Amino acid sequence: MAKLVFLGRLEDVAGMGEMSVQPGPVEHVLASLDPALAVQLLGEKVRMALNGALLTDVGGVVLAEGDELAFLPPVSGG
Amino acid sequence: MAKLVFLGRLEDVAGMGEMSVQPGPVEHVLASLDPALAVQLLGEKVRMALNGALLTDVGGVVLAEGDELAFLPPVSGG
Amino acid sequence: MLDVRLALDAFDPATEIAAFNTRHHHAGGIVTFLGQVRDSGGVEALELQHYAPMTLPGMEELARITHARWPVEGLLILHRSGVMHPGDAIVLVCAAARHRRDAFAAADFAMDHLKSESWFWKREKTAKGWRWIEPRPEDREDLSRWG
Amino acid sequence: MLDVRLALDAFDPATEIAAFNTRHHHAGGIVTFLGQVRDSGGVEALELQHYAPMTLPGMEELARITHARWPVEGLLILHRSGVMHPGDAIVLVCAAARHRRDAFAAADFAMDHLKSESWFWKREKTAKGWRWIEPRPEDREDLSRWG
Repeated sequence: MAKLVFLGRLEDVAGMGEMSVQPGPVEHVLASLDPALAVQLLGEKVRMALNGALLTDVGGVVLAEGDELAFLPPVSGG
Repeated sequence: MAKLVFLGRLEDVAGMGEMSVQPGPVEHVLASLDPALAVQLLGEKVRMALNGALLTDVGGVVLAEGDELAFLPPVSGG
Repeated sequence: MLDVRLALDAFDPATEIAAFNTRHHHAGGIVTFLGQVRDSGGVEALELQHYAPMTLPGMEELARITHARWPVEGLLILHRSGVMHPGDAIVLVCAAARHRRDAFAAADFAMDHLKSESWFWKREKTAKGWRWIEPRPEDREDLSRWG
Repeated sequence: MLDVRLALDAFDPATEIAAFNTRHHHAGGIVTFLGQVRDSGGVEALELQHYAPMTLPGMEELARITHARWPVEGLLILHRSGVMHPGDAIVLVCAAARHRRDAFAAADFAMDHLKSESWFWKREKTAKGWRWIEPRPEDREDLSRWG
Protein backbone atom coordinates (compact mmCIF):
# COMPACT_ATOMS: atom_id res chain seq x y z
CA MET A 1 0.00 0.00 0.00
CA ALA A 2 0.93 3.68 -0.32
CA LYS A 3 -0.12 6.50 1.97
CA LEU A 4 -1.74 9.92 1.46
CA VAL A 5 -1.20 12.51 4.21
CA PHE A 6 -3.51 15.50 4.63
CA LEU A 7 -2.14 18.50 6.55
CA GLY A 8 -3.90 21.48 8.11
CA ARG A 9 -7.43 22.18 6.92
CA LEU A 10 -7.17 19.33 4.40
CA GLU A 11 -7.35 16.94 7.33
CA ASP A 12 -10.79 18.30 8.13
CA VAL A 13 -11.88 18.08 4.49
CA ALA A 14 -10.72 14.47 4.28
CA GLY A 15 -12.08 13.61 7.71
CA MET A 16 -8.76 11.93 8.51
CA GLY A 17 -5.06 12.72 8.62
CA GLU A 18 -3.88 9.75 6.58
CA MET A 19 -5.32 7.33 4.09
CA SER A 20 -3.95 4.07 2.69
CA VAL A 21 -4.31 3.74 -1.06
CA GLN A 22 -3.32 1.28 -3.75
CA PRO A 23 0.01 2.11 -5.39
CA GLY A 24 -0.21 3.43 -8.92
CA PRO A 25 -0.22 6.67 -10.93
CA VAL A 26 -1.22 9.69 -8.82
CA GLU A 27 -3.92 10.56 -11.34
CA HIS A 28 -5.57 7.16 -10.74
CA VAL A 29 -5.26 7.52 -6.97
CA LEU A 30 -6.92 10.94 -7.01
CA ALA A 31 -9.68 9.73 -9.33
CA SER A 32 -10.58 7.07 -6.76
CA LEU A 33 -11.22 9.69 -4.01
CA ASP A 34 -14.38 11.59 -3.13
CA PRO A 35 -14.49 14.26 -5.87
CA ALA A 36 -15.08 17.03 -3.27
CA LEU A 37 -11.82 16.04 -1.58
CA ALA A 38 -9.92 15.65 -4.87
CA VAL A 39 -10.89 19.20 -5.89
CA GLN A 40 -9.45 20.56 -2.62
CA LEU A 41 -6.26 18.51 -2.94
CA LEU A 42 -5.67 19.89 -6.43
CA GLY A 43 -6.25 23.53 -5.32
CA GLU A 44 -3.61 25.82 -6.76
CA LYS A 45 -2.20 26.76 -3.33
CA VAL A 46 -1.78 23.15 -2.23
CA ARG A 47 1.73 21.76 -2.63
CA MET A 48 2.65 18.09 -2.69
CA ALA A 49 5.62 16.22 -1.26
CA LEU A 50 6.62 12.66 -2.07
CA ASN A 51 8.45 10.99 0.81
CA GLY A 52 9.29 14.41 2.25
CA ALA A 53 10.53 16.02 -0.99
CA LEU A 54 8.46 18.74 -2.65
CA LEU A 55 7.14 17.93 -6.10
CA THR A 56 7.13 20.63 -8.74
CA ASP A 57 4.58 18.70 -10.81
CA VAL A 58 2.61 15.54 -10.05
CA GLY A 59 2.13 14.72 -13.71
CA GLY A 60 3.49 11.24 -14.35
CA VAL A 61 4.24 10.49 -10.69
CA VAL A 62 3.57 6.88 -9.79
CA LEU A 63 3.18 5.85 -6.14
CA ALA A 64 5.15 2.72 -5.31
CA GLU A 65 4.59 0.37 -2.38
CA GLY A 66 5.43 2.29 0.87
CA ASP A 67 5.45 5.74 -0.74
CA GLU A 68 3.99 8.67 1.19
CA LEU A 69 2.36 11.54 -0.69
CA ALA A 70 1.58 14.60 1.46
CA PHE A 71 -0.79 17.44 0.59
CA LEU A 72 0.41 20.72 2.09
CA PRO A 73 -1.88 23.77 2.23
CA PRO A 74 -0.26 27.19 2.77
CA VAL A 75 1.61 27.27 6.08
CA SER A 76 0.34 29.61 8.76
CA GLY A 77 3.46 30.03 10.85
CA GLY A 78 4.30 29.72 14.49
CA MET B 1 32.78 76.20 47.16
CA ALA B 2 31.74 74.89 43.73
CA LYS B 3 32.84 71.64 42.10
CA LEU B 4 34.33 70.72 38.72
CA VAL B 5 33.87 67.10 37.55
CA PHE B 6 36.10 65.52 34.91
CA LEU B 7 34.77 62.45 33.10
CA GLY B 8 36.52 59.84 30.96
CA ARG B 9 39.97 60.76 29.66
CA LEU B 10 39.64 64.24 31.18
CA GLU B 11 40.05 62.62 34.58
CA ASP B 12 43.50 61.44 33.52
CA VAL B 13 44.39 64.87 32.12
CA ALA B 14 43.31 66.57 35.35
CA GLY B 15 44.90 63.89 37.53
CA MET B 16 41.68 63.77 39.56
CA GLY B 17 37.96 63.19 39.07
CA GLU B 18 36.74 66.24 40.93
CA MET B 19 38.13 69.60 41.98
CA SER B 20 36.79 72.20 44.42
CA VAL B 21 36.95 75.74 43.10
CA GLN B 22 35.88 79.19 44.24
CA PRO B 23 32.42 80.18 42.98
CA GLY B 24 32.40 82.81 40.24
CA PRO B 25 32.22 83.26 36.47
CA VAL B 26 33.25 80.09 34.59
CA GLU B 27 35.80 82.10 32.59
CA HIS B 28 37.55 83.06 35.85
CA VAL B 29 37.45 79.49 37.14
CA LEU B 30 39.01 78.12 33.95
CA ALA B 31 41.66 80.86 33.92
CA SER B 32 42.78 79.70 37.37
CA LEU B 33 43.50 76.12 36.15
CA ASP B 34 46.66 74.64 34.63
CA PRO B 35 46.52 75.97 31.04
CA ALA B 36 47.17 72.46 29.61
CA LEU B 37 44.03 71.25 31.40
CA ALA B 38 41.96 74.29 30.45
CA VAL B 39 42.76 73.73 26.76
CA GLN B 40 41.48 70.16 26.97
CA LEU B 41 38.34 71.18 28.86
CA LEU B 42 37.51 73.72 26.15
CA GLY B 43 38.06 71.21 23.30
CA GLU B 44 35.27 71.42 20.75
CA LYS B 45 34.03 67.86 21.44
CA VAL B 46 33.78 68.40 25.19
CA ARG B 47 30.30 69.24 26.45
CA MET B 48 29.49 70.82 29.77
CA ALA B 49 26.65 70.22 32.23
CA LEU B 50 25.71 72.43 35.16
CA ASN B 51 24.09 70.47 37.97
CA GLY B 52 23.22 67.67 35.54
CA ALA B 53 21.77 69.87 32.76
CA LEU B 54 23.67 70.28 29.50
CA LEU B 55 24.82 73.80 28.71
CA THR B 56 24.59 75.06 25.15
CA ASP B 57 27.08 77.84 25.89
CA VAL B 58 29.18 78.58 28.97
CA GLY B 59 29.46 82.27 28.13
CA GLY B 60 28.18 84.25 31.08
CA VAL B 61 27.66 81.22 33.34
CA VAL B 62 28.48 81.98 36.96
CA LEU B 63 29.11 79.13 39.42
CA ALA B 64 27.29 79.63 42.70
CA GLU B 65 28.07 77.99 46.03
CA GLY B 66 27.37 74.25 45.72
CA ASP B 67 27.14 74.21 41.92
CA GLU B 68 28.62 71.27 40.02
CA LEU B 69 30.07 71.82 36.54
CA ALA B 70 30.88 68.59 34.64
CA PHE B 71 33.11 68.25 31.59
CA LEU B 72 31.90 65.45 29.32
CA PRO B 73 34.10 64.12 26.52
CA PRO B 74 32.41 62.09 23.74
CA VAL B 75 30.72 59.01 25.15
CA SER B 76 32.07 55.64 24.10
CA GLY B 77 29.07 53.46 24.75
CA GLY B 78 28.43 50.27 26.64
CA MET C 1 27.00 25.61 17.26
CA LEU C 2 23.69 25.20 15.43
CA ASP C 3 21.05 23.79 17.80
CA VAL C 4 17.72 23.11 16.11
CA ARG C 5 14.88 21.35 17.86
CA LEU C 6 11.21 20.58 17.41
CA ALA C 7 9.53 20.33 20.83
CA LEU C 8 6.51 18.07 21.06
CA ASP C 9 5.94 19.09 24.69
CA ALA C 10 6.14 22.38 26.59
CA PHE C 11 9.62 23.83 27.05
CA ASP C 12 10.85 26.39 29.56
CA PRO C 13 12.30 29.36 27.67
CA ALA C 14 14.15 30.76 30.71
CA THR C 15 16.08 27.50 31.13
CA GLU C 16 16.91 27.37 27.42
CA ILE C 17 18.05 31.02 27.35
CA ALA C 18 20.21 30.55 30.44
CA ALA C 19 21.88 27.47 28.90
CA PHE C 20 22.47 29.27 25.60
CA ASN C 21 23.98 32.30 27.34
CA THR C 22 26.27 30.06 29.37
CA ARG C 23 27.43 28.33 26.18
CA HIS C 24 28.15 31.71 24.56
CA HIS C 25 29.58 33.48 27.56
CA HIS C 26 32.15 35.37 25.50
CA ALA C 27 30.06 36.43 22.53
CA GLY C 28 29.78 40.21 22.38
CA GLY C 29 26.03 40.15 21.81
CA ILE C 30 23.16 37.71 22.20
CA VAL C 31 19.71 38.42 20.76
CA THR C 32 16.79 36.28 21.83
CA PHE C 33 13.27 36.15 20.46
CA LEU C 34 10.55 34.38 22.41
CA GLY C 35 7.12 33.96 20.87
CA GLN C 36 4.25 33.10 23.21
CA VAL C 37 0.54 32.36 22.86
CA ARG C 38 -1.21 35.69 23.36
CA ASP C 39 -4.06 35.99 25.79
CA SER C 40 -6.53 37.74 23.53
CA GLY C 41 -9.51 37.44 21.26
CA GLY C 42 -11.12 34.66 23.23
CA VAL C 43 -8.53 32.13 22.06
CA GLU C 44 -8.58 29.24 24.52
CA ALA C 45 -5.99 27.07 22.79
CA LEU C 46 -3.77 26.99 19.76
CA GLU C 47 -2.53 23.95 17.90
CA LEU C 48 0.46 23.80 15.63
CA GLN C 49 0.62 20.78 13.41
CA HIS C 50 3.91 19.71 11.85
CA TYR C 51 4.83 17.14 9.23
CA ALA C 52 7.70 15.04 10.54
CA PRO C 53 9.47 14.33 7.23
CA MET C 54 9.72 18.04 6.43
CA THR C 55 9.33 20.34 9.43
CA LEU C 56 12.55 19.70 11.36
CA PRO C 57 14.66 19.28 8.18
CA GLY C 58 13.29 22.65 7.01
CA MET C 59 14.23 24.30 10.31
CA GLU C 60 17.74 22.82 10.07
CA GLU C 61 18.12 24.19 6.55
CA LEU C 62 16.99 27.63 7.78
CA ALA C 63 19.65 27.50 10.51
CA ARG C 64 22.32 26.70 7.90
CA ILE C 65 21.17 29.57 5.66
CA THR C 66 21.11 32.00 8.60
CA HIS C 67 24.59 30.92 9.64
CA ALA C 68 25.91 31.27 6.08
CA ARG C 69 24.49 34.79 5.85
CA TRP C 70 25.61 36.24 9.20
CA PRO C 71 28.72 35.53 11.26
CA VAL C 72 26.94 34.02 14.24
CA GLU C 73 28.91 32.05 16.81
CA GLY C 74 25.83 30.21 17.99
CA LEU C 75 22.24 29.81 16.87
CA LEU C 76 19.32 28.09 18.59
CA ILE C 77 16.00 27.49 16.85
CA LEU C 78 13.43 25.76 19.04
CA HIS C 79 9.80 25.44 17.93
CA ARG C 80 6.81 23.83 19.57
CA SER C 81 4.32 21.56 17.88
CA GLY C 82 1.05 20.41 19.46
CA VAL C 83 -1.63 22.06 21.58
CA MET C 84 -0.73 25.20 23.53
CA HIS C 85 -2.55 27.65 25.81
CA PRO C 86 -2.18 31.39 26.47
CA GLY C 87 1.21 32.14 27.98
CA ASP C 88 2.85 29.00 26.56
CA ALA C 89 6.09 29.38 24.61
CA ILE C 90 5.76 28.73 20.87
CA VAL C 91 9.16 29.55 19.48
CA LEU C 92 12.57 30.56 20.77
CA VAL C 93 15.42 31.86 18.62
CA CYS C 94 18.79 32.79 20.16
CA ALA C 95 21.66 34.23 18.13
CA ALA C 96 25.13 34.92 19.54
CA ALA C 97 27.61 36.99 17.56
CA ARG C 98 30.71 39.06 18.02
CA HIS C 99 28.84 42.17 16.96
CA ARG C 100 25.42 43.37 17.99
CA ARG C 101 24.01 44.08 14.54
CA ASP C 102 24.80 40.55 13.30
CA ALA C 103 22.99 39.00 16.27
CA PHE C 104 19.91 41.18 15.70
CA ALA C 105 19.84 40.49 11.96
CA ALA C 106 20.27 36.73 12.34
CA ALA C 107 17.45 36.41 14.90
CA ASP C 108 15.15 38.67 12.89
CA PHE C 109 15.88 36.83 9.62
CA ALA C 110 15.34 33.42 11.22
CA MET C 111 12.02 34.52 12.74
CA ASP C 112 10.67 36.01 9.52
CA HIS C 113 11.44 32.79 7.67
CA LEU C 114 10.14 30.55 10.44
CA LYS C 115 6.82 32.42 10.45
CA SER C 116 6.28 32.37 6.71
CA GLU C 117 8.13 29.36 5.35
CA SER C 118 8.36 26.65 7.95
CA TRP C 119 6.06 23.66 7.76
CA PHE C 120 3.54 24.38 10.47
CA TRP C 121 -0.22 24.62 10.22
CA LYS C 122 -2.06 26.52 12.93
CA ARG C 123 -5.56 26.31 14.30
CA GLU C 124 -7.18 28.17 17.16
CA LYS C 125 -9.88 27.15 19.58
CA THR C 126 -12.48 29.67 20.70
CA ALA C 127 -15.95 29.21 22.20
CA LYS C 128 -17.06 28.38 18.64
CA GLY C 129 -14.62 25.51 18.32
CA TRP C 130 -11.45 24.94 16.31
CA ARG C 131 -10.64 27.01 13.22
CA TRP C 132 -7.65 26.72 10.85
CA ILE C 133 -5.69 29.96 10.41
CA GLU C 134 -4.81 31.23 6.95
CA PRO C 135 -1.41 32.78 6.25
CA ARG C 136 -1.22 36.53 6.86
CA PRO C 137 -0.09 38.86 4.06
CA GLU C 138 2.27 40.57 6.57
CA ASP C 139 4.32 37.38 6.79
CA ARG C 140 5.12 37.63 3.06
CA GLU C 141 5.93 41.32 3.44
CA ASP C 142 8.30 40.56 6.30
CA LEU C 143 10.14 38.11 4.07
CA SER C 144 10.53 40.61 1.26
CA ARG C 145 12.72 42.73 3.55
CA TRP C 146 15.60 40.28 3.05
CA GLY C 147 15.84 40.54 -0.76
CA MET D 1 6.06 48.73 32.70
CA LEU D 2 9.30 50.66 32.13
CA ASP D 3 12.08 49.21 34.27
CA VAL D 4 15.34 51.15 33.99
CA ARG D 5 18.32 50.41 36.18
CA LEU D 6 22.00 51.28 36.49
CA ALA D 7 23.84 48.34 38.07
CA LEU D 8 26.95 49.21 40.07
CA ASP D 9 27.68 45.52 40.64
CA ALA D 10 27.48 42.39 38.49
CA PHE D 11 23.98 41.23 37.57
CA ASP D 12 22.81 37.82 36.37
CA PRO D 13 21.15 38.21 32.97
CA ALA D 14 19.43 34.81 33.08
CA THR D 15 17.63 35.75 36.31
CA GLU D 16 16.61 39.13 34.91
CA ILE D 17 15.35 37.61 31.64
CA ALA D 18 13.36 34.94 33.49
CA ALA D 19 11.73 37.59 35.71
CA PHE D 20 10.90 39.80 32.71
CA ASN D 21 9.39 36.87 30.78
CA THR D 22 7.28 35.92 33.80
CA ARG D 23 6.01 39.51 34.06
CA HIS D 24 5.10 39.51 30.35
CA HIS D 25 3.77 36.01 30.11
CA HIS D 26 1.05 36.97 27.65
CA ALA D 27 2.94 39.27 25.32
CA GLY D 28 3.08 37.81 21.83
CA GLY D 29 6.79 38.46 21.43
CA ILE D 30 9.76 39.24 23.66
CA VAL D 31 13.09 40.36 22.23
CA THR D 32 16.13 40.39 24.47
CA PHE D 33 19.58 41.81 23.82
CA LEU D 34 22.46 40.90 26.10
CA GLY D 35 25.82 42.59 25.65
CA GLN D 36 28.82 40.94 27.27
CA VAL D 37 32.53 41.68 27.59
CA ARG D 38 34.21 39.86 24.71
CA ASP D 39 37.17 37.63 25.33
CA SER D 40 39.48 39.03 22.67
CA GLY D 41 42.34 41.34 21.82
CA GLY D 42 44.14 40.81 25.08
CA VAL D 43 41.57 42.85 27.01
CA GLU D 44 41.84 41.86 30.66
CA ALA D 45 39.24 44.24 32.02
CA LEU D 46 36.86 46.95 30.92
CA GLU D 47 35.60 49.88 32.95
CA LEU D 48 32.50 51.89 32.27
CA GLN D 49 32.35 55.19 34.07
CA HIS D 50 29.01 56.94 34.54
CA TYR D 51 28.02 60.37 35.81
CA ALA D 52 25.29 59.97 38.40
CA PRO D 53 23.36 63.20 37.75
CA MET D 54 22.95 62.34 34.05
CA THR D 55 23.43 58.65 33.24
CA LEU D 56 20.34 57.08 34.78
CA PRO D 57 18.08 60.05 33.92
CA GLY D 58 19.29 59.72 30.31
CA MET D 59 18.47 56.00 30.27
CA GLU D 60 15.00 56.73 31.69
CA GLU D 61 14.41 59.31 28.97
CA LEU D 62 15.48 56.78 26.33
CA ALA D 63 12.97 54.27 27.74
CA ARG D 64 10.20 56.88 27.49
CA ILE D 65 11.14 57.73 23.90
CA THR D 66 11.27 54.05 22.94
CA HIS D 67 7.88 53.43 24.53
CA ALA D 68 6.37 56.46 22.77
CA ARG D 69 7.67 55.22 19.42
CA TRP D 70 6.67 51.53 19.58
CA PRO D 71 3.71 49.86 21.27
CA VAL D 72 5.69 47.87 23.82
CA GLU D 73 3.92 46.33 26.78
CA GLY D 74 7.11 46.15 28.79
CA LEU D 75 10.66 47.45 28.49
CA LEU D 76 13.72 46.74 30.62
CA ILE D 77 16.96 48.67 30.26
CA LEU D 78 19.69 47.51 32.61
CA HIS D 79 23.26 48.78 32.25
CA ARG D 80 26.40 48.08 34.25
CA SER D 81 28.84 50.67 35.45
CA GLY D 82 32.22 49.84 36.99
CA VAL D 83 34.96 47.31 36.26
CA MET D 84 34.07 44.18 34.29
CA HIS D 85 35.93 41.15 32.95
CA PRO D 86 35.49 38.94 29.86
CA GLY D 87 32.15 37.15 30.02
CA ASP D 88 30.54 39.71 32.33
CA ALA D 89 27.20 41.20 31.33
CA ILE D 90 27.35 44.87 30.30
CA VAL D 91 23.85 45.65 29.15
CA LEU D 92 20.48 43.93 28.95
CA VAL D 93 17.48 45.23 27.02
CA CYS D 94 14.17 43.32 27.01
CA ALA D 95 11.15 44.45 25.00
CA ALA D 96 7.73 42.77 25.16
CA ALA D 97 5.09 43.59 22.57
CA ARG D 98 1.96 42.20 21.07
CA HIS D 99 3.66 41.89 17.69
CA ARG D 100 7.10 40.55 16.88
CA ARG D 101 8.31 43.41 14.71
CA ASP D 102 7.57 46.02 17.40
CA ALA D 103 9.57 44.06 19.96
CA PHE D 104 12.56 43.74 17.59
CA ALA D 105 12.44 47.42 16.63
CA ALA D 106 12.16 48.66 20.21
CA ALA D 107 15.11 46.58 21.44
CA ASP D 108 17.23 47.51 18.41
CA PHE D 109 16.39 51.23 18.73
CA ALA D 110 17.12 51.26 22.46
CA MET D 111 20.48 49.52 21.94
CA ASP D 112 21.61 51.85 19.15
CA HIS D 113 20.84 54.87 21.33
CA LEU D 114 22.35 53.36 24.46
CA LYS D 115 25.61 52.68 22.62
CA SER D 116 25.95 56.09 21.04
CA GLU D 117 24.11 58.54 23.26
CA SER D 118 24.12 57.34 26.84
CA TRP D 119 26.50 58.88 29.35
CA PHE D 120 29.15 56.20 29.71
CA TRP D 121 32.88 56.46 29.20
CA LYS D 122 34.79 53.28 28.53
CA ARG D 123 38.36 52.23 29.13
CA GLU D 124 40.06 48.92 28.58
CA LYS D 125 42.93 47.28 30.40
CA THR D 126 45.51 45.28 28.47
CA ALA D 127 49.06 44.23 29.36
CA LYS D 128 50.01 47.84 28.53
CA GLY D 129 47.66 49.29 31.10
CA TRP D 130 44.39 51.21 30.93
CA ARG D 131 43.36 53.10 27.80
CA TRP D 132 40.26 55.25 27.20
CA ILE D 133 38.17 54.22 24.19
CA GLU D 134 37.07 56.78 21.62
CA PRO D 135 33.57 56.63 20.11
CA ARG D 136 33.29 54.46 16.98
CA PRO D 137 31.95 55.97 13.73
CA GLU D 138 29.68 52.90 13.37
CA ASP D 139 27.74 53.98 16.45
CA ARG D 140 26.75 57.20 14.69
CA GLU D 141 25.84 55.27 11.56
CA ASP D 142 23.63 52.91 13.56
CA LEU D 143 21.75 55.92 14.93
CA SER D 144 21.14 57.38 11.49
CA ARG D 145 19.01 54.32 10.65
CA TRP D 146 16.21 55.72 12.81
CA GLY D 147 15.80 59.05 10.98
